[in-house]
Amino acid sequence: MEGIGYKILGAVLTTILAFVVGMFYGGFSRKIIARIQNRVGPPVWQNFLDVLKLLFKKTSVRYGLMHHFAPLWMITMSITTLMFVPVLNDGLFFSNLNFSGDIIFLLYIMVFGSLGMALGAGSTGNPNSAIGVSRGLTQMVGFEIPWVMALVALMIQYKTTSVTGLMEVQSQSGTWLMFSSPFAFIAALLAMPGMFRYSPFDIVGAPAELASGPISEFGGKYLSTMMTSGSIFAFVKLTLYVDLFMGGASNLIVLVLKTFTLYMYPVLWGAVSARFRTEQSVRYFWGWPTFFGFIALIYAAF
Amino acid sequence: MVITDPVYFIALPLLTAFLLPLFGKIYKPLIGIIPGLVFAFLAYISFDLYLNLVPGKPIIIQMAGWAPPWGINLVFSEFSGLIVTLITFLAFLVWVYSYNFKKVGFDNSKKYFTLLMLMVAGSIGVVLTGDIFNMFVFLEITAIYSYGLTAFYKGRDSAEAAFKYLLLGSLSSVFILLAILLLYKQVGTLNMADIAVKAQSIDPKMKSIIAILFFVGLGIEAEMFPMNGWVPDAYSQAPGPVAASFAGMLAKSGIYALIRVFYTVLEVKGVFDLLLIMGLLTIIFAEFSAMRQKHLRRMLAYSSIGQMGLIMVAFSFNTKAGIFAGLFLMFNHAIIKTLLFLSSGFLTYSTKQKKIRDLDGFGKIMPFTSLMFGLGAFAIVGLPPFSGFWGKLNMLVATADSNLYFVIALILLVAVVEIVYYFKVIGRLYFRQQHKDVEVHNPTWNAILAMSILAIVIIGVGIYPDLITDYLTKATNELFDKAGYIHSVLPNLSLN
Amino acid sequence: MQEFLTYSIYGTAFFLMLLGLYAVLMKKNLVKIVIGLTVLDSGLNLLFVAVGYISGGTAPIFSPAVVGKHVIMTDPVPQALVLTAIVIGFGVTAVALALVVRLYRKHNTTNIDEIKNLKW
Amino acid sequence: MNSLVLLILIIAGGALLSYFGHKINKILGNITVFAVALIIPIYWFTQVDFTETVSFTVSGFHMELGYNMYGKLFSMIVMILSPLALIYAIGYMKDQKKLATFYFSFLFSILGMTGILMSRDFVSLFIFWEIMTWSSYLLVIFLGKDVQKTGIKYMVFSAIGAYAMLMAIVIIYKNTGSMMLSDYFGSFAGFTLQTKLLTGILLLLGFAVKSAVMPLHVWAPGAYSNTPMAYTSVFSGALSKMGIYGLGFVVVNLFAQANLEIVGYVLAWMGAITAVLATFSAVFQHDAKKLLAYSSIAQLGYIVTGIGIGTELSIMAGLYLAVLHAAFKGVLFMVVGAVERQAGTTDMNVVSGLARKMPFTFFTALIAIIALAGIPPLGGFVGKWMLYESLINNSNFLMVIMIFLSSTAAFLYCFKFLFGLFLGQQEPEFDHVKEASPVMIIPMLLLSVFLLVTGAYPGIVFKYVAEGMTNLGFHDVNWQMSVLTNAWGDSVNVQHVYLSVVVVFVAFLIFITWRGYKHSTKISTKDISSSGEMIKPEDNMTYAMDFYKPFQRVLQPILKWKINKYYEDFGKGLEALFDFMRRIYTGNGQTYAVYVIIFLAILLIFSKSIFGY
Repeated sequence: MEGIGYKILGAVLTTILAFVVGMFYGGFSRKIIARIQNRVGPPVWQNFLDVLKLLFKKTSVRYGLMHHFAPLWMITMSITTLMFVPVLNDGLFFSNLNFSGDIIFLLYIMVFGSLGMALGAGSTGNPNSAIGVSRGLTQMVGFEIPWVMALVALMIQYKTTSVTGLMEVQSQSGTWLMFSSPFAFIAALLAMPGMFRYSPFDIVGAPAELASGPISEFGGKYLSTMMTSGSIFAFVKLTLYVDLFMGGASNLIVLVLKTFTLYMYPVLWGAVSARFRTEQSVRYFWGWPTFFGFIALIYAAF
Repeated sequence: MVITDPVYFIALPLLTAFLLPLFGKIYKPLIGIIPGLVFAFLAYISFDLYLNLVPGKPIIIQMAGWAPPWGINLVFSEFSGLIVTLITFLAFLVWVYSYNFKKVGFDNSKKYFTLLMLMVAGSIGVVLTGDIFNMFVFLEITAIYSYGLTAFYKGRDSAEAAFKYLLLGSLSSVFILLAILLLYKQVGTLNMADIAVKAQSIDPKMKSIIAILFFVGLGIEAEMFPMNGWVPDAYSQAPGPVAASFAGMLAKSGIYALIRVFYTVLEVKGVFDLLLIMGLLTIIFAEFSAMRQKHLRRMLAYSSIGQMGLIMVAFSFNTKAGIFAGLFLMFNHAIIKTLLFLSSGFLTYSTKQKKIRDLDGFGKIMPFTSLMFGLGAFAIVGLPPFSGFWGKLNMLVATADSNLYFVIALILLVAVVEIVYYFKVIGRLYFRQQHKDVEVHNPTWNAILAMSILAIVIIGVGIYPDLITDYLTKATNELFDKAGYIHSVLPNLSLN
Repeated sequence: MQEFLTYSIYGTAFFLMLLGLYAVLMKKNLVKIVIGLTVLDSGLNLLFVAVGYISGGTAPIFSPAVVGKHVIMTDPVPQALVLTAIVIGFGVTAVALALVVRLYRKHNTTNIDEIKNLKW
Repeated sequence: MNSLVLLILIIAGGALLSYFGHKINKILGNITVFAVALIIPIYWFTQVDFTETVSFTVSGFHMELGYNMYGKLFSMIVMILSPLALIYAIGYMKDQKKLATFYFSFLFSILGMTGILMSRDFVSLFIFWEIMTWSSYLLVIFLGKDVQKTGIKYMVFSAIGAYAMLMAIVIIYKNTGSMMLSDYFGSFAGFTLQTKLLTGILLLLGFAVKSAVMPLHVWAPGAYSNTPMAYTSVFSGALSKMGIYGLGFVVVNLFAQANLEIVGYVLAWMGAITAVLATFSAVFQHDAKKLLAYSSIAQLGYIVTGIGIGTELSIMAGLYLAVLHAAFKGVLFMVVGAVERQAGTTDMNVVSGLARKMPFTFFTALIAIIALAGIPPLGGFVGKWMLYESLINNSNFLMVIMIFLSSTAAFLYCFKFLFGLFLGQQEPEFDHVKEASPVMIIPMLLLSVFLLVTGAYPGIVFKYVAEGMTNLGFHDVNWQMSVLTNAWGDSVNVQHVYLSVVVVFVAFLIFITWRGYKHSTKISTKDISSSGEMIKPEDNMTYAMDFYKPFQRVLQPILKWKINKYYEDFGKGLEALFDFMRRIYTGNGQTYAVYVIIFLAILLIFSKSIFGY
């Protein structure tokens, strides 16, 4: 086996890759939305500039230890998740820790960061943050249900709970799961925009009335860390979708192509829709997506 | 042997009761002391006799020298001896409790002790006698003095309670007398053993009528539904220790008579099914009524009826296990209800309206009395490690033995109701803010002594029930062995 | 004639008992109820004596007139019992009347329907 | 002398000593309690011989005490949690009155639990069960709040459960002629189906009440929140586990052996429904105590589900969660107690921003909440993982979704709990609040350390769980120190997770703190960006009221359905019936006489059908 140094190098490289790709995706989305709205929009590397600028700004205020830890929790969560999601199919170099975790684990670790941020936001005493958190958590209960249904359907159907196991199933049969388990894919796809918190599910941040909600009291290094974490997490989520439903990727170019295609879906949908209220979005997620989730489960079980 | 003659049980209290006013003339405190000495003596000889009893050989006393079946006889057997021991023991404790009652405003101790001693004598007589008419006489003696004791307090509604009791008691006596009359007409004898022998030849139609008359007449005494309307009134209006002795002695002698008649004297098919049904109805109506009571004493009275119903159910199985359970329940009921009534005497004494509502926070101002009440409540609902639990367990085992699963369910459901109303009181006693301006009457030392003895018995039997199970088993065997009873009373009879 | 006499005694006894019972159950006046009880008792006592009577029997007394002769005697036991019962009945009646007096003092009425302080 | 008997005597003696100690003087009493709290676990861990048995015959019933490994597992919960709670209580109950009663009942409930777990026959099981019940009842009404409602509700449900058990016991005794548990297990297969179901389900009913399974849970919220918090941590942490203990051996040793898995399956469903509905209720509570109470019910629902499914992994999950639940719920109730004592209220609409005042309390609460929510890397996750995997392995997909819904919704109340009490703006009215005394903090910290350790090394718990499962018929339970494996061979290495989290966290901690933390200034929570509006110090800007209003709107149809109300209506109906029934005692003496005559007439008329003539 490779030495520990090799492992660490792999982990660092994966992180940098995720960061870069995630940042560019963010930039692209801003650009695309701007074009749809008939604006010029910022350059695609604008996000890099933001992060760097914030990084070198002096952090001037803090509300206490929880406030200090919140960005840490987020980035810890993002990177840890990344470590457990297989980036490439054969997974020699980027394998990291993906044999030490499975889907249920991923579902849970993904929540870890949100809770950290929620706590950080709560500790600032800004009511907007608390409101944002309350909405965010509620919405999470909404989209998690169809998403979990889709995943449970896959797990029951293929008798494995690990991501690598499901990828193996796809490579052996040669069919992507989005075709062999279409209902699960539909359910997962319908739940996806909620996970990305783009419009119409952007009431959590709601820049207009909540001053970006949970992150409104964060600045400087804190905010830059949070943005980094967000980019990495976007990449992780996309990769996970690709791994599960689209057969994964054998090299980086395929990976980028697949994830970018998938990414366009919430972005474009968001560009043309108006915002849901919290209960509306929950009702939406517990409507059609859950229905498809059910069908997927029944399809998988029988 | 001379000194421990069962005749003393009846003769001594009767005699001293009538002489008590004279003693009072000589030296006033004697009124309080003499009954205590008598009860202590009775308790001593009953223990002595009972512990030295040879199994299968009851002590039989022939009154006036006539051998049974012609003369009246007293039978001190394992069963009747057990009940007598219990009664004398409780009588002694009641005396200990009420000896100093005067101090908290209980005058007329002369009348009180006279009546009490006569009632005790009557109860003992009912249990000891081997003659059915004599039993009637003793029942009447008990009843008359109970009326008097019920009406003891002048200020309350005690006369009303006593009158109701008297009305039903008189009806009861009429039915019992009628039954005895019919029985005598059929068999020509009054001795219970003799009747038992000859009863087979009675015309079954007549036999069932006799049984019904006995059932109704004794049912009134044994607090059976629907003839127990007098019970809550009498228990709630009588002085505290009297209510205790009603529960401990009067009800016990009533149920004893019922059991003796139907187990030993008259063998009637179907009567036990009837007893089962009436017992269950008694439990249900009593416990449900208790649930909504506002007066502590009435609640206890209804609960007492419920316990009697349970005892009836236990005896209705007509199995050894059932009798054993019934005896255990009788023991528990006697001990625990006495404790409850004794402690409630002081609890309600400090309140004006005697309502449960008035008892808020009494745990703080009357710690000992409340503790005793709480202990009694825990025991009576059958929580371990108190003696009530073992009675209930044996009872249920006996029920299961008779394959009556629905009865188990019913008993347990009613037990839940029981728990609710007892625990409501405990909740009020200990965990509520007390009302203002409560006049506290703390128990006198002798009352504390009496309650402590009862509490020790409850806990002792609860932790180690084998203290009494041997005696109960013996009593069970005696009651179940009808031929043995006949044989020991009429040794010359050839059973063929 | 003899049979008629016996039956008439039985009949009277039952009639008295029913009368007493009627008074106990239906009359509202406390005193009447007590009277009903005594009538009921009397009927029962009469019945008792009637049961013990053997037609043509003499009084059950061992006097020189009967000793050694073949004489039919009435059964002495019921008569003894009746004596006891009468005494008991007397006692109960006395107590009952005393109670009635106290009830009247307290409630100013002898109507049993109005004396219901203790209920349920 | 037999060590088991001695253990019982030590606890009983401790109860009496504490009682009299507190009667004499508070300091003496506290010293006694402290000594007892140390002696009991020390004796248990060092002196008790788990192979020893003691038997005696009382009133004709053969009784036997002796540990098995399954009971030992639960005993560990009791023996670790209860002494800590006792020590906590010394600080928590400092200003209360009637301490003698409190400690007496407390220790007696420990006695009851200890006894239950070493009972090998039904009589002693029932005796100890009832001792536990009444002693806990005394504590439920201890504070005198809501005595008639909560206390009676608790007692009624406990009594129904206990009596169901008693009924089962006597029927078993009738059928086997023995009170021994082992005889019952042995002869169960030979019973008729009717007897099997009757005895088994009655027993289940008895145990289900204590573990607050859905239709029988209504006593729990009130009882958990009205009890002094020092005891609630034991109440929810250990006492409710007695129900789980019983459910475990009934479902697994009896029904699963007799091919009646359906019973366990139904139970599992009830657990799942409990988990979901109780979680929804917890989300909308504004009293932290009530929130935790409902949360306890929900957590017990998971455990019941795990036990009910009855596979190796699911039972392991259930038992593991039972241990963990004891730890984190123990901490959380202690936290609430500390807040109540220091701040005077636990209403989350009122109190806020205590994290700055009570940092240690907050830290333990945070750890416990993370464990409760099942978020990696702490120990709670391990239990959740095993539960999900066992359900998925069994293809119980609907149950998975329900559990998942419940635990996702649990994040809502988890956050609300932390936010409501500790975060948000720090109000002037809570300026006086100080950190709780060390007597209270240390037990909480010890339990938190346990939660942190189980995150990486759940094996220390698995060891005892696996031992315990041998008594449930699972002999070679496969467990590793920190690798979890499901039936399909998929695994999670929690040590790697721990490692990854710690490494990344520490790395970025250095990054973010370096040249940042020192130069920044700590500001008050009033100093927030408010789009130009001026916020005065006395303005409370914390958003706490109706925290999850949108969610409430979504769940409107479910929340309307309140089971409690049905019970209360039923109770009222019964009371009306009782009132009606007691009217037969009209108070008129003549009526009573009429009853007698009517009864006589009925008997005479029907004498043929009664007596045959």
